[in-house]
Amino acid sequence: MSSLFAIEVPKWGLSMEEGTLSRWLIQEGDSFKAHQELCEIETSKIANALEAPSDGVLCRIIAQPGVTLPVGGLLGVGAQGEVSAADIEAFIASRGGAPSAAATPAPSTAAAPVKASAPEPQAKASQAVAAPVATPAPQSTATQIPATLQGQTDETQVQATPHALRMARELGIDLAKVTGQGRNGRISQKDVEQAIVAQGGRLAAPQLATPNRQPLRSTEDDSRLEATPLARRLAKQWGINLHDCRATGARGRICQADVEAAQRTYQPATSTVAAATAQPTAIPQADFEVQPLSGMRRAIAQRLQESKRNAPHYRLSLDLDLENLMALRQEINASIPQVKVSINDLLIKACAQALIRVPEVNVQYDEASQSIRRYSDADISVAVALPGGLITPIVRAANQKSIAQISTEMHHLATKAKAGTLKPEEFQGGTFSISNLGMLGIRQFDAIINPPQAAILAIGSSEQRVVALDGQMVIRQQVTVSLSCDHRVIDGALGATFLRELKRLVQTPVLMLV
Amino acid sequence: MSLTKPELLQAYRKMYEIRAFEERLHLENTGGDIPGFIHLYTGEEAIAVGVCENLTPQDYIGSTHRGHGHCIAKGCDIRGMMAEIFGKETGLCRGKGGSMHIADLEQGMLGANAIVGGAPPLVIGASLTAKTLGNKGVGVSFTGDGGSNQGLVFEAMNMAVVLQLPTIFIFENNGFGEATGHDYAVGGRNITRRAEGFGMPAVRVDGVDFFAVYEAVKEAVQRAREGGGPTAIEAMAYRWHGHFEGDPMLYRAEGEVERLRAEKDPLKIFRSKTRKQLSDAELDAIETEVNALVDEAVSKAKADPYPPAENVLTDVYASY
Amino acid sequence: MNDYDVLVIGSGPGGYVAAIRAAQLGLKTAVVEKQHLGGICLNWGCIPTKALLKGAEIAHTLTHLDQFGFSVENPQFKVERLVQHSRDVSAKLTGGIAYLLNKNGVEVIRGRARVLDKGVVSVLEEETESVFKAAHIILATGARPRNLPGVQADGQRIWNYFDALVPKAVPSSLLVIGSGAIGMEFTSLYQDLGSQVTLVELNNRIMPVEDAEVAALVHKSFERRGIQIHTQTAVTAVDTQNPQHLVCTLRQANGQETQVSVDRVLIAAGVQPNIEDLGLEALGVELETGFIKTDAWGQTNVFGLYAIGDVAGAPCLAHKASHEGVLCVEKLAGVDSAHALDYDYIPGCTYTRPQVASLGLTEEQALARGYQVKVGRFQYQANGKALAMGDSEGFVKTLFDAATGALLGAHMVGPEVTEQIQGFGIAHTLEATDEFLQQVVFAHPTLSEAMHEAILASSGRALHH
Amino acid sequence: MAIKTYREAVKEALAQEMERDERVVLIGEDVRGGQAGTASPEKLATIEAFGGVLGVTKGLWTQFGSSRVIDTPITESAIVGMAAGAAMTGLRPVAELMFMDFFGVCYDMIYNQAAKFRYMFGGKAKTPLVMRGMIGAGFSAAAQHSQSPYNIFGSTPGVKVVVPSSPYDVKGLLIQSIRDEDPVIFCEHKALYELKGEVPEHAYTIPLGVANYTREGTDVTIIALSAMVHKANAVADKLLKEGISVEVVDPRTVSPLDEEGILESVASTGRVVIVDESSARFGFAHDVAALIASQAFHHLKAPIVLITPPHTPVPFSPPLEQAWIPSVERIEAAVRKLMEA
Repeated sequence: MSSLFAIEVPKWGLSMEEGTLSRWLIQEGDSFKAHQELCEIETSKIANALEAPSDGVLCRIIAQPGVTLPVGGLLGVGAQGEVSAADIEAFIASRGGAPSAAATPAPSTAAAPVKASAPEPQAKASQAVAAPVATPAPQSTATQIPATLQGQTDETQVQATPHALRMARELGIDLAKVTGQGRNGRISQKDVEQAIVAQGGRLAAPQLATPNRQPLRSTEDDSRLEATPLARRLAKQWGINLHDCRATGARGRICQADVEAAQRTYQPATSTVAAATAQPTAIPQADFEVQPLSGMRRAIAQRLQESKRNAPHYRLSLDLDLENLMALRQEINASIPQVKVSINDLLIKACAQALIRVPEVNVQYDEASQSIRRYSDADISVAVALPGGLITPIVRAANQKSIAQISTEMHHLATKAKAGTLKPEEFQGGTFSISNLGMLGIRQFDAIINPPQAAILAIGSSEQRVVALDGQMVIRQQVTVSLSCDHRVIDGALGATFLRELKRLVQTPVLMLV
Repeated sequence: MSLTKPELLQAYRKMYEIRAFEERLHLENTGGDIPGFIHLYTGEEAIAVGVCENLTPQDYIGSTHRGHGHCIAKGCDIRGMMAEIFGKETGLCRGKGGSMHIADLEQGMLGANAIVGGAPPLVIGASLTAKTLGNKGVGVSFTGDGGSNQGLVFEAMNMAVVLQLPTIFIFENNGFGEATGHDYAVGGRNITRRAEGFGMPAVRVDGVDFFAVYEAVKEAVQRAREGGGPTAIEAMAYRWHGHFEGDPMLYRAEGEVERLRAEKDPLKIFRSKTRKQLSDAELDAIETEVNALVDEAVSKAKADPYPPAENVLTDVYASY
Repeated sequence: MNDYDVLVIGSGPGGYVAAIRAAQLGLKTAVVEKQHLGGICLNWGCIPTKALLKGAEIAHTLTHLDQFGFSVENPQFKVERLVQHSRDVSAKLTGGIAYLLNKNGVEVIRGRARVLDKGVVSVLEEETESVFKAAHIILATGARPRNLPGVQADGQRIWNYFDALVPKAVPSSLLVIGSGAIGMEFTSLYQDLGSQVTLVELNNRIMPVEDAEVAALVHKSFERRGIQIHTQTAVTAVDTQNPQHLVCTLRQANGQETQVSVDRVLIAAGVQPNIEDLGLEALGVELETGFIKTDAWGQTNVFGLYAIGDVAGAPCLAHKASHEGVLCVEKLAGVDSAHALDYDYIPGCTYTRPQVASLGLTEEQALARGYQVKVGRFQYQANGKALAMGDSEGFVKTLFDAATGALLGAHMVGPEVTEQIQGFGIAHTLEATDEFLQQVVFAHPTLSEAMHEAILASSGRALHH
Repeated sequence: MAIKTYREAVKEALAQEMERDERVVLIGEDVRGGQAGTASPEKLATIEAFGGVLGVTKGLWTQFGSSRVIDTPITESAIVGMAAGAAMTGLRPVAELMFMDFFGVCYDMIYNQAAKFRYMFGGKAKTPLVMRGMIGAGFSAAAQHSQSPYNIFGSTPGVKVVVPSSPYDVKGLLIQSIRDEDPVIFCEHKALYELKGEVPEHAYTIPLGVANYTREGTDVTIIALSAMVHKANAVADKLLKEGISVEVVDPRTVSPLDEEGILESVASTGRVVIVDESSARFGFAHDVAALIASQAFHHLKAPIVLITPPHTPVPFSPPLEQAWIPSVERIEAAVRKLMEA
């Protein structure tokens, strides 16, 4: 009785998704015993030998050293008893694989071969491997710190480089658990990275600073290089820095041909055009006009729907007395020509200061890793209405900026928003949002949280109201604000604490200066 | 004569060790096994030994590029020296110094010094240590007539006088600085008077006469140990070999070296002055022992391993 | 809430262009104009003068008809007809601006604007005052003719250029003060129309901003036409006692005074910015030598307030104003590609006979900045087309940096040079070097061949020299 | 913590180490001063005429006496040579060269002797020697009293080179240098002596070869030593207000050099300015630039900018000298340019 069986990439540990074949330990045609080591496979964490599942003969090698395959990917074919070449080919075909000759070594930068329609890989953990700690396994790109390293560093007790300390602080690592290999045993960033990997953790890609094997691309300013206008334009279109072009034009000028040559270097023949076969859209009804959603509309729809659905919103409202803030504003505007501060600018500042005082609100919620990112600076997103939608440019680190800086920045951001010239970094991110509909006469409203942020403040119109003060009816300038919070990360009392702090700052604005 | 018989035998032994060591190197050098270049002390043995027989291991000497004799006189191990000169790991400096940098701080040898005039500033440092710690130690610097012209040496002499340091400046005047004669290069042609000018006692002695050297140094050492400050001694001597091994000595008179070997041999002079105390047989026996020791040192040095290449990185700093 | 994102005060070539650009960028924009859309340029400046100059050119042609075989007996000239033509052109163009503004969605607010506060403008039309809020306010109020100490324009006999544009009759004699572009053009114009013109310039030469060789040629040409030129001379007084003629006192640099009697005087001694009654003092707007001080992008020291064109300083040229308008708007709207203006390379055109056009540095300036200058010259006398036209006075002069081949400056005087200077402008903007320009094929027969020859001459390669 | 000047911190380090270890001696011209003066013998017996040319060691003679505070003739070779010899034989001398420029007259004793003993003698020698001296321009001291030749020392194997920038650092590094078993060249910048800062009372050490980040930032790394650190800090503080986050790395010691400390910062910012008062050619800046280019090239977002004096001697006249010294403006401009690149 003869039979064929697959030799495939095993799953060593929960997070393993693919493995790279380092080398075969036996030749095609060699026979082997059960548990004999057949080949060596490397993952991002470990290198290990694959043991034979049973006795047999290695009748076909499919994968050559250097090839990266998903877990379950076919490395070779083993046989028991007599088998024919045709049987082997049929077996390979049944696995959905290409004929054996197709699997050739690929450069390590190439994407892993497609997993084809292989049967569900079985977990053949032939050897115990330290499983990563964090479960369930999140996306493969996130950094995971093994439990053995987790903790807080007593910075007076370890010798480490400033960047190692920073990394430890950010990732929650106790450096006492890391062995330093620097001068006098000092711990470097590299030591920390190595410790994480060695103890079964994972590093997000950018921290493993691997040298770029692509031809190096320049980033410096090429605006002063001599180039023909056409060359310059082509370079801009193709994203080529003129420093990367060989200048063959007259007087050393870069010409069209030089940019084309550079383009060929960086963009080899493979076209990047995706062969998307779009389905024709449904026939529109006669009595209404179909307006395809603009990119902005689509983004708003998607993100806010997701927010409303996923984030359990609750709202807290409060009236703020603006008398002192108005007086401050008037004083600033009257005395400095370069500045024109609005109440909104002052509220941005107040929110920023309140966020620094109540840092638990200055957070983003990372659903994927089930974690909260707490930020040290308050990056305030401010909703700006546009004809086709709205956008939220960000006043970065508003806590560190003066009121004048915030005002000027907001002024420009709003104009740029309307002109459509905001750069992505100017509207993506943020730790907290403000939406102000006061100028449209809205007294009070609730806003939807701008994910992954966890709170948004809705500001109504500033108006004179009759209020009771010390038993007297007085007229005061007031505004009603409403804070929407994501209950997953901000509890009611916390939201209220934030609002109380905001109120204190707004009503005693001098506090913003300290 | 203030020396006991054992002391005399010891002095002869040391002088002959130097002689045998240097003459053997003269031969071995032609064999090509010795890296770099060497400078031989033959003919000046009475100075090194005459000085060092006055010293204890806690006294320090600083030497010159022509330092083998000083090392041996101060007590360095001949085998370690030979291995060092052959560039072997077993050398006194593990093969990192060579002929011109042999040092043995345990024996109070601050090192041969390949910078002409380099030793005196260091030796006054050793003297300062002795003075500061109050251990009655002295420092002795060896300098040639060539080195006597270096500003470094003047600075060291001045400093020793100013700080009243226990230092003895030995000037081995062998008539040549490299290939240039003393009469050309030493302005005033008198190192002794120069030293006097710095304000210290200075004396010129016959450098081929062990006893002349010994007595002068004895007085200087005593003065130094008692806090009397530095002394300079100019020992007139003769260099039998060239400046370096391979020097064709075109500057020498015809037959000069032969005459020196006949008339100015410190060992012969020592023998003749000790006829009453020492027998030829006793001295010959010492020579036989020493020859065997040098033979052993050479064959061992040749057989010893070279330092491994990774040693290039060690011993730069105590910690880095 | 703001009424506008951008509010422009003044609709001259700076203001209306800024407004159109702002609207194109999606900003809600308005422009305030107290008088005529188009400002001085269209109404009282560049364009109407060009209409008059056409008349002068015809006058000149008529005196030279014989050369082409024609003769006309006793041609008649009605100055009021020529003035009418000039006004018609003006009206047509201002109508075009209204159309453009409307098409781009720019609101036009009629009235006199005043900045009340940061971001707040009041507009007074007759008795009605309206208040508008705007995020960005751009001042484009332009400039007006400057009077001289002791010489005030009266609109009758002592003119400024408004008056010179609508003469009731051609004066028999005219004294022009100042040899900038305006003074030069009216000098040439009135001399051709039959006036005896005297030109007075304080500087040691006429056309002080132009290259010295160009100015010298024009000087000689003017004198040949019978124009009296006094340089290093000031007009210290104009005596209007005599109803028949004006007695002008000219003082030379050495203090010597002479009297000249003329029919009319034209003051063309520069302009002064329109900064009054705009509310600038109250806001603390900073000025610099009388003009509004701005950064490279037109931003003043006051929040949200910008200034462009003549009101923001020299050179007082329409095309400079337009360019600044675009820059200012693009910058405030965050357009990435906005590039600050290189004030050295604004072309200047003077519509005298012969015409003068220039770009970039004069030879003097180039040398002063330490360039090693390669100079190329070519005379129109050697240009076939110019000879055929019977108009061959003048030359083209090019200045290249010997080290890099970059075009430093181009100076042209002669037939239709104002139409040709753009060639050099394009070359400069595209950073063409002398080698590239030598390779350009210039069509034959054209006046522009002289440009090519001057380029070649700068490398010692002129073919027809 | 007490506020002290850089000068006081140096003196405190010397005093505490001399107190702790009687083998520590000061050697130099005018470390006390006044010997054989013409004042009355009674006066001369009690005064310290100078206490170091800039008064750093004033008071130490009174405290420790002539056997520990040793006035010498003007004789740099003998000062350093004697100190080296003494170090090799059991003392822990601190030699004072006054101005580091004078290394030119005693370089043999540093370069051929002290630096090499240990190596030449196969590891058997220890030379616990500190050579102190002033570096730096800015005082119209002209070409022979203003140089910062730490780059030359740094290229010499066998010596350690320390270039402290603050009162805190200078004390900790000097104590470490005195306790160190190797020869240390200790460069004190003239412009820093009056600088005040917190300095603990107790004797503490700062290990050699550990950079200090005087500012932490994310956009640009400025690597600077000694007085230049303060210029870099000023630029960092100014630009922070504009949102440019500058990291200032003070290596504190040129040899050993904290390569990790430098490279990690470079890796995190990708933009580097090196400010160096030593030399326009073959200087500290060039060495560090080479280190970065060879070890961290793939992290660089823009070319490394070196800010050094011109390749000239230090001039005398104040405007010339100011033009010579790397300025805050040049550093700021360089950072801004990098941020635009």
